[in-house]
Amino acid sequence: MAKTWREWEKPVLELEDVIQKLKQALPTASPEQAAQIEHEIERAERARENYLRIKYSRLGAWERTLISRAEGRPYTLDYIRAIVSDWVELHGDRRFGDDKAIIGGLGKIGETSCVIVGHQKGRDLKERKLRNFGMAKPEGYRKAIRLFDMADRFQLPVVAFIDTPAADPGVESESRGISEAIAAGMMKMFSLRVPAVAVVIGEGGSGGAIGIGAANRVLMLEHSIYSVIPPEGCAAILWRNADAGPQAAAALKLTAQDALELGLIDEIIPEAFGGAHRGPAETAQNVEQAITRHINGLASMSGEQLKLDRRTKYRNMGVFAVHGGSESLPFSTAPAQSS
Amino acid sequence: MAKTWREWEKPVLELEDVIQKLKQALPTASPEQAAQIEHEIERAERARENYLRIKYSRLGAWERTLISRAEGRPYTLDYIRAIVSDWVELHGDRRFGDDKAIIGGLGKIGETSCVIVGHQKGRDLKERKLRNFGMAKPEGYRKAIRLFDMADRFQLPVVAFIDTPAADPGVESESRGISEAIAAGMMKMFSLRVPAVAVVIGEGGSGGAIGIGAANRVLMLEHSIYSVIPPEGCAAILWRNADAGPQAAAALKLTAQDALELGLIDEIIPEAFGGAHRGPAETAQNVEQAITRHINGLASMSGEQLKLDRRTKYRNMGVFAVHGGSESLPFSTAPAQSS
Amino acid sequence: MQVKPDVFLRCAKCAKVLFSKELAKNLKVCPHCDHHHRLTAEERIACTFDENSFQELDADLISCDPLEFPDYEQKLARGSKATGRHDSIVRGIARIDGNEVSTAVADFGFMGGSMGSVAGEKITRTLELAAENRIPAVVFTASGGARMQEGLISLMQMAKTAAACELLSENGVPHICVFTDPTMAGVLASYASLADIILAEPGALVGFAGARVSAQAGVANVPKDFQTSEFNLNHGMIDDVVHRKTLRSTLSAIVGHFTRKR
Amino acid sequence: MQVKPDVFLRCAKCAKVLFSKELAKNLKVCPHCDHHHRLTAEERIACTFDENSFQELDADLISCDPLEFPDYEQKLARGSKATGRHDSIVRGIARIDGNEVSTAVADFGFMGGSMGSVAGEKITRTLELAAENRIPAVVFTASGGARMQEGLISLMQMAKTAAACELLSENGVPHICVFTDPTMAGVLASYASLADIILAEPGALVGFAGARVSAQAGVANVPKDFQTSEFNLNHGMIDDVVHRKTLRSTLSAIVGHFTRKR
Ligand SMILES: [Zn+2]
Ligand SMILES: [Zn+2]
Repeated sequence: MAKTWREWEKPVLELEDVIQKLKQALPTASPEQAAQIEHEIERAERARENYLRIKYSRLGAWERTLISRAEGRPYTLDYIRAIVSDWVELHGDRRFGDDKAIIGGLGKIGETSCVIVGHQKGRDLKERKLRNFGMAKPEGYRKAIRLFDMADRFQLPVVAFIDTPAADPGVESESRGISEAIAAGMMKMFSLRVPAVAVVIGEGGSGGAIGIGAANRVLMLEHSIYSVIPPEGCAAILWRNADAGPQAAAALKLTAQDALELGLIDEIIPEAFGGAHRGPAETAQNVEQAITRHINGLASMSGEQLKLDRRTKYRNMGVFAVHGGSESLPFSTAPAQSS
Repeated sequence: MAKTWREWEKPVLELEDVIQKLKQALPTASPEQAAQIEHEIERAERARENYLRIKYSRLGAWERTLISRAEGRPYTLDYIRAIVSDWVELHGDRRFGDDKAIIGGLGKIGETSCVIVGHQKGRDLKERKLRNFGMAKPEGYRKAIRLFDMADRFQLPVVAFIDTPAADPGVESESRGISEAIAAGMMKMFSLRVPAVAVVIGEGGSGGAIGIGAANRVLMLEHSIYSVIPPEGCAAILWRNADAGPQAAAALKLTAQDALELGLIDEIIPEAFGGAHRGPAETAQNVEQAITRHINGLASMSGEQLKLDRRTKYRNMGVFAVHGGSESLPFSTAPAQSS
Repeated sequence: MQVKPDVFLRCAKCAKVLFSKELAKNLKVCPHCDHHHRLTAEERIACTFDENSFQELDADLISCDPLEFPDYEQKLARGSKATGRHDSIVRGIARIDGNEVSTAVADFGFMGGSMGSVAGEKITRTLELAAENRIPAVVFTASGGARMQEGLISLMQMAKTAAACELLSENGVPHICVFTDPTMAGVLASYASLADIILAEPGALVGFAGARVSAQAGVANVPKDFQTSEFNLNHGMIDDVVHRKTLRSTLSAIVGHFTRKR
Repeated sequence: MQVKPDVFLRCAKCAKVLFSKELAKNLKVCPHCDHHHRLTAEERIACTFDENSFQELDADLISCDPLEFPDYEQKLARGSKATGRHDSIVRGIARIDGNEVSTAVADFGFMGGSMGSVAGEKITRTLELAAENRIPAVVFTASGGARMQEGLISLMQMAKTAAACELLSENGVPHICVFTDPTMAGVLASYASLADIILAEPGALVGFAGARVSAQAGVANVPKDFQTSEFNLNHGMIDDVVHRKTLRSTLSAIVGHFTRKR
């Protein structure tokens, strides 16, 4: 099975390559050649569309994992550029440093000024290193916390974009308390008296994701994933084989569709045909509409109601039963079982 | 003029040395010799007392500066050992490290459980280095802030012991925001809804001191100092001569007596005869009584009143006038002057 | 302490021979190298709280298998057999030198103390009870992290328990946590790190990323004491490392300071 | 900008020859090396706020000499002569793109922008006015620190202004600070660092310990950009370093985000 998005999409990518080359050849072609080339383009584009339709209509958990990590996929700053006006990026945790793997700032979505934070991956090798591959360190979460605090004090809604393989697992991060930073991020979000909307735009990687994800409304892009552990890591532990990623991905139920079914997220935002990377503008528009709709929906709630709404939402997550009993389980979605 | 406490107290220290040696000789002396030795001890002790009485009755700002830094002077942990029960030291700022130059914890003074913080100097060379000579780094102030926060949430009074030459001026401290840490320490104290009492037990060194000193009641030991800048630093800047310390000390009005006269502190706690270092137990008892009295005095105030009391106290500090005018100046203790 | 017929054991650290009775008498701390061996939840309760003061709550909560995850049911059954319990957390109400606390104690023997829905629910209820009754919460952790067999539901237990910590904090009720070996990943990155006071037993493994994750990520230059209690103390992450022999008295003093005022 | 008869100047950094009129047109930023020369309070006000929107308050507050400190009166007189003002802070109410703010601007020309009772009082009133009117506070710093000629009274201005910051924070009113060259010691360690949003001009000196203090303390291994705006940005202490040319629009956007909601 494919191990990367590029490998999995290889046939389409090749077709797209062919189409591009044909189009490049067009201007210098003779009229006869041109007709032929146009015909070929048309055929290739039809093939591409059919291929994409089929490929994207029966995506498994593993395929979605690959797409969620696709290099060409829009990242947080791409969405900010597309849908945010008057953007002012704010830096630093006022304690130790400025983490480039979590960005934050002030900006307007529609007519509403918001505090916006998000994981940021890098596009090229240099930026990827700068962004630490989207793996945030403690100071990233602490910057987010500082901005959440500002949002709360100044009554600005919070919007969080989630896109991280995991929090940074290095010695430095352990030394400065990555665990505490993630935990404090969640706790801070639970204290907010303003609307908070989180959107998983790519990889929702375990603690690294939930550290800025404890929102009133959690939305996921159609081909994003959200998981307690990367499937490869799960495979390495349970199957003693990192190549069992596809198996683990299926077992973990990490797709947006699974998460919605399990009642853990609120909505799936559709992506452009063939994935967000094939239609970033269209996808960004869908994201903007969804965020605006949810922020407006939450606007009627008081600060206390918003806080209670968030607490209750997560309070109700969990599936358990009572041994031999039939206690009513308002917080459980599964039937009582006897062990 | 003497540059160190040891130099300034030399005659007394020598007398004390003589007395000690005489006392050591006593057990092995013949009865005749013993009578003679006892006589000499008596004479020396009388001389010592006279000397101390005279020396300590006309202390200038510089002498008090020297005493406040005396090596034998009791430090924060000495007071804690003497007057605190059920002491539990708490470590760390939960961000970066555990600063040994500011200690903190939970303990009972009298019957009241308190949050206690304080600068800590080192007794010997090794401890002095460990404690960074009582110069705290950002993580020290952030530990204090964490404990202040706990005090506020759990309704425990705050007691702060101040004894620092200054906050740490190194590259590390600048990198991690020593200024922010000090400022945040003050701001946190202004948010407290519990009684806060600060005691300057030795050196109240500028920002490093006020960072944990914005209390409802600020007390100073009889021979402690509190200054916007170390006199040597002031001398170096204004007189271009670090040896002008005594001059600068006098100009800065940095003694407890000056601070009380200027209305900037609330009370002077008497020290044992000849300084706290000659009677640590007696001095500690005076400190305990003063703290207890002030905490009890503040106990009747509500959280909001305590906060307002603190804000108003500092709001009123400052001496200024109105150009050519005679605006009533409730916050000024000086007469209006025309420039 | 549960004392079984006296047998020879080997210290897990120094490998010296120990008598089980003697070890039990020494709170399972090796008399030779001071290694703190893991305690079962029952042992922890016995050596921490006033005699007969512990009253268990929610002993009957059991895990389901909502994802129908491979082998999960068997693992649950094995955990039950090993510990005689339905999941990794034992919770209840107890006293320390007379002062009442709401407590939860993790048992590493049940699926490595991992946090699924039941553990998340029990921790949450422990903190909620503390908030309601305005008594300190005292939690002993011992966990490899979130329970991956419950997938995203387990991850959400991190948020759920963090929300309960926020409730406690908002209500001005103290939250005390004792890290025992090991306290890792999803547990360390949620309610454990949010305690007001954090104590840890000497030498306990305390960290975010498991060895496997770190190895995969190519983490290098690992200090000798990496991810120990002592490492965390030195980096300001915990309040103190406390020997098991003085842990009870330290907890008692802390609970005392926090109880007197309410 | 105050434009005096055109004269030759030298850039304080690159020493290239500049025409005063051209420099003024360029907001006193060197066209060769981008060095941001210090602005007087008047110049700062002119290039920041909507035309004629600034209304000064408390211009008549004057420093006393409560400690009868050697040479203090002469220094005050010299500062007055240099700036035409009674102390180092100019405060008032103004607008940025129509949005009202309470503002204070420091003038380094008055005794190095040092903070004594008058500066402390004016900063405090600036923040109090912002809290009362629920409008953002916008403060431009430029100071060597506390004014030692007022002794402990000056130190207490740190606490006094910090208390005003707390008032602002409690009331949910935004506090924006712009660090200009230099922002040091007692000012950096009080209200300056307590702003919600901190911007800094490029290359400004921003730090706690003055060079003399650091030298006395034997501070070694000083990085090249030590105590600059950029150093502070890299260490997470400020929100951004903003060129003087875009400072106004950045401030306007920030004030806009904070104004729309109230
Ligand atoms: Zn051993
Ligand atoms: Zn230049």
